[in-house]
Amino acid sequence: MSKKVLYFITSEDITGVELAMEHTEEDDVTILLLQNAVYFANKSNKAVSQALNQNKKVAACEEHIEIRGLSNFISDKIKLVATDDVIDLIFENDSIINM
Amino acid sequence: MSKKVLYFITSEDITGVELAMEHTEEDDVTILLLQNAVYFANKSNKAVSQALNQNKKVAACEEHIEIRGLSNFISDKIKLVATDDVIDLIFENDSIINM
Amino acid sequence: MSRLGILFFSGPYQKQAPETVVRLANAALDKGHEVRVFCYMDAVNALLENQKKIEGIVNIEEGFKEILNKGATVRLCNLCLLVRGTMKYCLKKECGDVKRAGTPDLAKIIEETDRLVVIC
Amino acid sequence: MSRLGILFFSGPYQKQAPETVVRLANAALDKGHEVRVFCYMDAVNALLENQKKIEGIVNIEEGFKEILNKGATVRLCNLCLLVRGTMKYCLKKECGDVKRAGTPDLAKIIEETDRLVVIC
Amino acid sequence: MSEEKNVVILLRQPPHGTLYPVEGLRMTVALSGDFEPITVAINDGVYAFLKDVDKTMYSMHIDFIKDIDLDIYVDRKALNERGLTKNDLIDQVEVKEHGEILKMIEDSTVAIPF
Amino acid sequence: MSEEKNVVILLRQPPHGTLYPVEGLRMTVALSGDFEPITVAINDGVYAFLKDVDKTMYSMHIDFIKDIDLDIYVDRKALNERGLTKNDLIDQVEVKEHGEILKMIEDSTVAIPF
Repeated sequence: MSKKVLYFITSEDITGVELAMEHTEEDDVTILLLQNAVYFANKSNKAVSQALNQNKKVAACEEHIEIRGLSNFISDKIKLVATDDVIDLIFENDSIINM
Repeated sequence: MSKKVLYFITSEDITGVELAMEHTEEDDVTILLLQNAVYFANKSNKAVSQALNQNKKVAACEEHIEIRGLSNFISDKIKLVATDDVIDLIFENDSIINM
Repeated sequence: MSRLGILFFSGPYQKQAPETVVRLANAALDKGHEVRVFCYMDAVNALLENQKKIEGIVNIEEGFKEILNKGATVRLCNLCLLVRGTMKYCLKKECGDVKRAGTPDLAKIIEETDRLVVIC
Repeated sequence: MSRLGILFFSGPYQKQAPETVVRLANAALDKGHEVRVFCYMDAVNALLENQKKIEGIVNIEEGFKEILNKGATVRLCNLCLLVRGTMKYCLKKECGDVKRAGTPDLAKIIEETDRLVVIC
Repeated sequence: MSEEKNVVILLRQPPHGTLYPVEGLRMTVALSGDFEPITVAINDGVYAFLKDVDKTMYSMHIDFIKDIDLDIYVDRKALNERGLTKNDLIDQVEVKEHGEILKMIEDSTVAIPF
Repeated sequence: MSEEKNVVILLRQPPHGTLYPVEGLRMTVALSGDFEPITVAINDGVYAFLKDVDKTMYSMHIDFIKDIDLDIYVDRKALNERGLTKNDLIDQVEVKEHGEILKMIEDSTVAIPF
């Protein structure tokens, strides 16, 4: 029974990304970074780079990236999403793992 | 001009311990762990173990160790200090690096 | 139309959380969703009255008034208010559906909404 | 007799900091030292009145009343109170030398004390 | 809808430095009327269940949770990383392999971190 | 006594997730009447001075600090770890080698972390 799972990460705790990477391959997993968790989107972050290499879906709140001036420092593979899209992501997924 | 320096560490940020370890050998350095920083006193913590191996003075607030039930998990080389002793340590040192 | 539950823990002007709660709630309400917020721990103080407006800083009281005005419900952990001494100073019912509640009300929110997000 | 300055940032019942401030201040005062506390950011809310006593939880208001009673001075960042809307609800001068202050008062504390500790 | 929801309370912070773990356990208690929340301790959250830790603020929550037959699970990986073993913990919690902890989190529909 | 005190304001947290860095810079400003505080950015604190970061809440503090000829130093080690360079930062800060940053912290008599 595959389901869509959203890792909704708003804290500066890399555990959320790590848990998402260990999540069973059967499910369709998206990692969404908000607030200070968007710093994990920095290319130099190993956990997120590894997640991208494993073709995990990683998204980050565009507004939170922009106020932090990080646009030039993040991987192209990270999908930037507007606040509107965040709401859609929340409802599109079957379950939410908050971290 | 050697002086006595106290690293007064009250936050869960290992940086304070790292800075203390990099502090010039000329000064007389004490690392004092309080609040959640006392978890760094756990034998399994690499930074503090390394500091102890380098014969740095490491102290921890006894009361904060005890309420956390950590007494059996910390190194013998860490000096446990009562709140009273914390006050003395503060005044015995010439400068305080808070972290 | 779906229903969104939001839980958070932080007071205003310390962490970004209250601002994020307001932004997400606004976006969800604008899309026609229902929004129910539960304030736990310091978060209850995000609903205090008389938060002075300072240029350059997002005013959290105004943010919550806006989402209340758009129909969001906000529940404040009773015990959290009591211990903090701020029980009497929160936004009043004229501002919308904001009131004190017990922790079981979060259970109700989880039960009656489609998704719960937690803003740390 | 020496003089101890203490700076902290956290409100009550969220982090251990206010409790630690009270403990250290008590110990210093009992040893005959002078104690001056500066409350910055959320820490101003540690001095709110009417914090309900709950069994098993250290009451922060009482803690501060005790150290004020022993002669500690407590200064509250004005702007921090203003934005939080809690300006009017802090302990009154009957409790001791507690009052609102500007950030330059921390400079004064640093200048006039022998050591400053920061409780994160 | 409620019967479909698996609620997991994730304790990840140590006790005593913040009130988060206490409030997390209080939340488990509060949710137990409508759900069967599972409490899962990971990272520094495992320290909350040491035998010798001062539990004045939350022992009543642990007792309540056990009285109504709900489970508190502790991640063995987190214990190992901290040099702790099952014997260092109170009897009311159950140590599970990291894989099993992951499975519980995966199977949740609502995961609330404290 | 004041002339003997070297005050260092340590910025270690990123801007925007908390108000700490803003309040830290405000504190530098406040202390500048009585001391010559040095502002030192380490760890995620360096992110506060990216060219593109939204500085609405603290650009006035940076301007004030520079107007009265006080220095803001940034740890090169922290930049390197984050894949950043001097060119990514505003002109008002000076990048220093990690050893020099350590020396500033060592020479302080009061170090206040934000």
